[in-house]
Amino acid sequence: YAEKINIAAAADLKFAMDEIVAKFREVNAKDDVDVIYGSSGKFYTQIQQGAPYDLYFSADIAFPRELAKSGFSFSEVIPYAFGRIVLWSATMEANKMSLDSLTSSKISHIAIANPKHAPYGKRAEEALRASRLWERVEPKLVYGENIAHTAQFVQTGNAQVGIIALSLALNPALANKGGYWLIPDTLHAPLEQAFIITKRAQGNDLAKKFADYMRSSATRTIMTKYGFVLPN
Amino acid sequence: MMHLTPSDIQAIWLTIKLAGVVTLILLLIGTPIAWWLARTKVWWKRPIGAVIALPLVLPPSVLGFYLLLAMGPNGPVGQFTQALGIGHLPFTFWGLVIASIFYSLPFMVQPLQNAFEAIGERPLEVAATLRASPLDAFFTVAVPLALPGFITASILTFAHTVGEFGVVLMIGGNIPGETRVASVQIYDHVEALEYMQAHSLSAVMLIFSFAVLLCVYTWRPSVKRVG
Amino acid sequence: MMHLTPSDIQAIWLTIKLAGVVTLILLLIGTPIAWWLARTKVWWKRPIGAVIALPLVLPPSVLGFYLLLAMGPNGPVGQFTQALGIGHLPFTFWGLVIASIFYSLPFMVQPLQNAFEAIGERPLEVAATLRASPLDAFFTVAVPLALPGFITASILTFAHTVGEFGVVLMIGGNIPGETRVASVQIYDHVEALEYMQAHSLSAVMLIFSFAVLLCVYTWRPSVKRVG
Amino acid sequence: MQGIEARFKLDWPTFNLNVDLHLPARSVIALFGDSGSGKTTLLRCIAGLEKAPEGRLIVNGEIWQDERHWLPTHKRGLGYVFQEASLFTHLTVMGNLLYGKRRIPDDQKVSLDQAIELLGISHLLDRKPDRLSGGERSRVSIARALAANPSILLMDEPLAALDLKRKQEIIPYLERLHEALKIPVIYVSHSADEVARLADYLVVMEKGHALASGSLADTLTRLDLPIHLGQDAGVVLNATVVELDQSWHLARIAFDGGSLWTHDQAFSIGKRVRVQVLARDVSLATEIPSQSSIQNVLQGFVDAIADDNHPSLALVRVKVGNVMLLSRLTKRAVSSLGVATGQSVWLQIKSVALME
Amino acid sequence: MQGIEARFKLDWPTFNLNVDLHLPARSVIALFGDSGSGKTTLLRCIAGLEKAPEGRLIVNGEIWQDERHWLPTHKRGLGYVFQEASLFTHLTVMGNLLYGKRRIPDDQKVSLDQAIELLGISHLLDRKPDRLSGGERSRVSIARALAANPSILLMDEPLAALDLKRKQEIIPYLERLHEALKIPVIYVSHSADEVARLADYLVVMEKGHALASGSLADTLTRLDLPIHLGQDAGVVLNATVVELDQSWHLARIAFDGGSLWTHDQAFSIGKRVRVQVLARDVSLATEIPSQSSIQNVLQGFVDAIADDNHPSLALVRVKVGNVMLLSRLTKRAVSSLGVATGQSVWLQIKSVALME
Ligand SMILES: Nc1ncnc2c1ncn2[C@@H]1O[C@H](COP(=O)(O)OP(=O)(O)OP(=O)(O)O)[C@@H](O)[C@H]1O
Ligand SMILES: Nc1ncnc2c1ncn2[C@@H]1O[C@H](COP(=O)(O)OP(=O)(O)OP(=O)(O)O)[C@@H](O)[C@H]1O
Ligand SMILES: [Mg+2]
Ligand SMILES: [Mg+2]
Repeated sequence: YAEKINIAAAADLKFAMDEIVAKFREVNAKDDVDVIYGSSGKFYTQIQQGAPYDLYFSADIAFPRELAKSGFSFSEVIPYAFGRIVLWSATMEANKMSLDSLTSSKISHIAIANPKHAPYGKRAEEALRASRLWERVEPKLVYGENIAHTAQFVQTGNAQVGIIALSLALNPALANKGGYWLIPDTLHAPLEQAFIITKRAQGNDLAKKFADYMRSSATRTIMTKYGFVLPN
Repeated sequence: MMHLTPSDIQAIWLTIKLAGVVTLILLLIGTPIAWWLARTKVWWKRPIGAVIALPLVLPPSVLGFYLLLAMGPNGPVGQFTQALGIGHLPFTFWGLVIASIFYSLPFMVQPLQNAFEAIGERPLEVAATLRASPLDAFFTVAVPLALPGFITASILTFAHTVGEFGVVLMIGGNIPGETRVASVQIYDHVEALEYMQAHSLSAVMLIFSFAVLLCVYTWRPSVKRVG
Repeated sequence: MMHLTPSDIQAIWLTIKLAGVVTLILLLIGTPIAWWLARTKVWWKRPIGAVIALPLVLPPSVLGFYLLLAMGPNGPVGQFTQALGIGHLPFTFWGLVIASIFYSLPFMVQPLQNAFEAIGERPLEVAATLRASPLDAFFTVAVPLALPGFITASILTFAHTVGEFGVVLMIGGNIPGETRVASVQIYDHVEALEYMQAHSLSAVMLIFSFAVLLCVYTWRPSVKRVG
Repeated sequence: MQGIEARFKLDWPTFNLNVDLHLPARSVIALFGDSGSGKTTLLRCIAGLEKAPEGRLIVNGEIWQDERHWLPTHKRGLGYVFQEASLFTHLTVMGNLLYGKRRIPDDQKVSLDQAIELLGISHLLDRKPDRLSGGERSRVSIARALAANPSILLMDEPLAALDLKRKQEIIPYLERLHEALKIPVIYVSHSADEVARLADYLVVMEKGHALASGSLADTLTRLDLPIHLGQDAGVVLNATVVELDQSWHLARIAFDGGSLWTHDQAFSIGKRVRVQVLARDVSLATEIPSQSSIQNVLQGFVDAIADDNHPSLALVRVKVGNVMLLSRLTKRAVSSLGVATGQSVWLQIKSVALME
Repeated sequence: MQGIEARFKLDWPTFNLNVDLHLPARSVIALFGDSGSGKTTLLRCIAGLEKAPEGRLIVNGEIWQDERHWLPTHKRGLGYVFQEASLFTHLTVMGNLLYGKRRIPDDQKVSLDQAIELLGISHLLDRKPDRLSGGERSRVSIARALAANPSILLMDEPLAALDLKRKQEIIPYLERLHEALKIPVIYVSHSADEVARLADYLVVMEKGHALASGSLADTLTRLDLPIHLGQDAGVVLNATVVELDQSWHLARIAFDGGSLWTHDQAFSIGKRVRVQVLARDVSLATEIPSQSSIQNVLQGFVDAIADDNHPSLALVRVKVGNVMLLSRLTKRAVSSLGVATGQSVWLQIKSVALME
């Protein structure tokens, strides 16, 4: 009989995961896979409260680790990608910029995700600090709730530039605008992303099957296409 | 432009069901509370009135967070429902219902309380002299006279439940067909930068709501008072 | 447990300022609208009444997104404010104010409209025979008689503005001291799993709000009607 | 035990009610008194709308209120005509009338159709109360109270807003109704005329106290009270029709002291009627009066003479047969005629008001 | 141009108002008519509370309404006593009284203190209206209308809720006020007594039309109308005090046809007064009456005889000097006395009601 799984996935995975799941469905037509995108932190809290998620793809490895430690995980913590951040703009030639351009007086607002709880925001802050620009650009910063929201600030022109996920910048909805500038990953700690099979999915073969599918070459191609750097 | 995916349509139905159920239940719960607040003379009605308005001041997703904690396996409500054999409420439709009730209560109670107060004692006294028991008088006199208040309260409650997603997202977990209501669906579309779909769904919601509101307003009686 | 960081305190002040300003402005805007809706007999008051309630049915952050579009450099409102030399409204306190006004309008208008309707014609007729111009009668008769409605409307508006964060987050940009209100701050604490800080700030908000509400309810006159 | 026993004590900062009344069953009891004397408050206590803590109310043997009992208003089976018409604004006139009627058993005694016709409200049945005139509203509220088939009727100035013609139609109807239903009616009125026509029993209120309480005959001839009835002091007589003069539409009625001519109201001989004789309509003469348009002349003896409400006026109580009549004269006339207690006088009665 | 020209046409589904009235300035104009005849509606049109589309209203030369003009109510400078007291519930009694007074210049003519005292509401000033009795509320609303120093006063049954004693205090006050202010007063009343005491001019309404409109003397002696005044048909005389009898508190007043004794109200010789003589208080005799308590006897000639409101009764109009008086008799008395037009008769007047 057909099985069913709910996948809770970090919002930055949206485009890659949609494609992966479509491919997966081709192979496992009778099975039912639902993906729910959202903030990794929210999923973390909800899983602790018994949310019906079978797989949890976090944007930050810290959350699955914490869950594994407190016994909410059935599998070990499985890293699946490293995230990269880019400088992106809808109105300027971002590919000709660098972080130093952010001090330009033409730029009044710079959007980053909230470093307090969004992993991409945290890396953005680290990169700015490492470039010794933080103090100078901080007054211009506006904080998005998550990376998609940050992109919207930029996309609507309210912020001239933003630091967003590479996966987002490669998205067709945003890609054609002004290009992007990849921020060197030496400027920030690696943004290691990982997933787990939750305790709830203990006996669920489909969950296991999907976890395995993540290692398939088809999946790896898709992930790379969307700007994720794969582990090893 | 108005192309809706099946999951959009599912979300709309779920929204209408949720808002309808919440409005109905709140009519049942809110009416006696409002009636009591309007008519009692005990001093502690004032703190109670204030407590009812309190959920409003917390951000919805924070309220959702606290409700999640309370209704979860380790929370008091959760342990209670578990003991009753209902299981846990978060991530279920009824969990959403309960959370929305909690959050929308002031929108039901406050307009009703005002409407009941505006009726005054006299019509109820008259009803009593015409053999109507208090309950009878309540339904045959107080409710019809407070009709504009009922309509306002229901509109605010319904619309607020339709629009609310902070609580719903937190407690519902965004599960298709179960807790993924239209507001969450639109939010997802926006987050996924699927603007066309967000626009379509928003437009459908707006047009539908406008039609419903227009019907309600057209049918709504105006208040009449004889000096 | 009640330890608040300086940025928490800053957020609380900003919240009070925002909710206060929004409530005040909405009193100024909403009162004439409610008065007009309560007293006019033109048929198109009904569609207008429905339109006012519409913003309610959109999820706040989606509404915020549309406002972000509209108020941005390419949006109609943005181009207008630019032409006026005000610049752009997103990421500013006044942008929040305008968005909240838009979102909270029905909470102001609806209870006021009901309260005005419940007054009836007679007191205004009496005032006119005692030389009071319509404006004079409005302030000296209609407003005092509709006081419970004003209080309900103000409470719902104020509390709703305090609690709302979807819209605020969307167009405010979470800038400390400018647009980072308490609801966003609590939300950030929860998202960052800083539960103790979230609890403290929530508790402060609740206690403060309870105190304010209690004062308002205690001072609130009950409606009196003479048969 | 028949009758109404009503004892209430209310202490409001500005007003104290303190009454202890024993009222006859099946009577029309008039509540008379100045504005603010507590008439409405008393009715509200009886109806159970005001909760007087130390009250006691027994109506025809049924305890409505005492230390231990409290019968809520809707179980008291009363009809109340409020001082202000107080119609339900969400119902039509017909809806208002049916509201009470629907809540009583079907075999009720008051015919709604008849009430509607007699109160002249049949053309108003479909209207909402906000489209009625003041008098129309008060007629509807009388009909509404009657339709609920009360076992006691409380009426607070029910006819104040009506024109004389209307009143003259409604009063006989109320009288007939009272006769048919055999229920007590407590009736607040400022019109001595109405009181005299309708009431058997009179309670005079002053500042929350019952200044006087007694049968109409007793209270109306008490010379210390009529000041409250103002210009309309007078007495009420029970009489029997003994002769009809069809050509002149007159009827002769006999009472315990003589007979009087009055208008014929399609009477039959032997019918019992009530008539009112106002003090202002009675003049005295020491000789038998000569050719005059006044056709009613009786002989009697002066029983008492008292001051009236103006220093120039006196009220003279005259015993005619077994009943007392009142006459209002100027003191100068008392003096010039030499009217004194015990003296024989002729009473010329200008007009006699029929009450049934 | 002095006086009030009022023409209104209203077409409601259930009621049509159609009046065209020319009313004298400075008069008390009584509006009399059945319940639902349109009295309140007419007052509302005059006050500008009802907008009759084809109306025309000119008050003492000032256009308040015509095809082109519409003066809003608050600029009409009127005082309106509503049929229902309609006090502001959010203000105390004093707040209600001051509401209008605050909105007029300081040099107003009506003393609020005096109104408060005469209406007996000084002990109520701090109360909210929901703590007042029905009569108290209506007194406050009279005082409130007066305090706004109106240039025309519209009163809709202002005294209906009051007891006789109160009425007797208030009516003379209203009379004095009217004299002092010299403003027109339009007064709705169901009481013929009040009308006769207060009014100079009478408008009788029926089904939205003015059935009659004319000076009190004219309308009251029109024999086709008195049915509307019911039992209280009568006339009003203007007279002068010519003699005082201090020992008996009596005053003799002379009018255009003789003199009458009445109560002394601290008069001085030469004072002009108005008195009412009711038809029911006038009896006729064909010989000069002998020793009787009736002290007022006049001689006159029968002018007309008409049916009254009962088949047994007749109204006889008698010319005394230059004025007409009415007498109500049974038809049998008319016949037995042989009263006929032109005949000389003696009028015995039992009581004369003073109006100032
Ligand atoms: N708002 C309204 N719409 C339609 N008809 C009305 C309205 N108000 C009153 N009427 C009708 O108009 C007629 C005249 O009413 P109005 O109030 O002028 O009578 P009134 O002479 O003052 O009577 P009353 O002595 O009973 O107060 C009545 O038949 C009444 O039913
Ligand atoms: N709710 C109240 N609280 C306090 N005092 C009141 C209240 N209602 C009435 N009173 C006062 O009680 C007294 C009696 O009022 P009540 O209404 O019984 O008078 P009433 O005899 O019916 O007068 P009226 O003839 O004017 O209607 C009045 O002096 C009034 O001011
Ligand atoms: Mg009363
Ligand atoms: Mg009227």
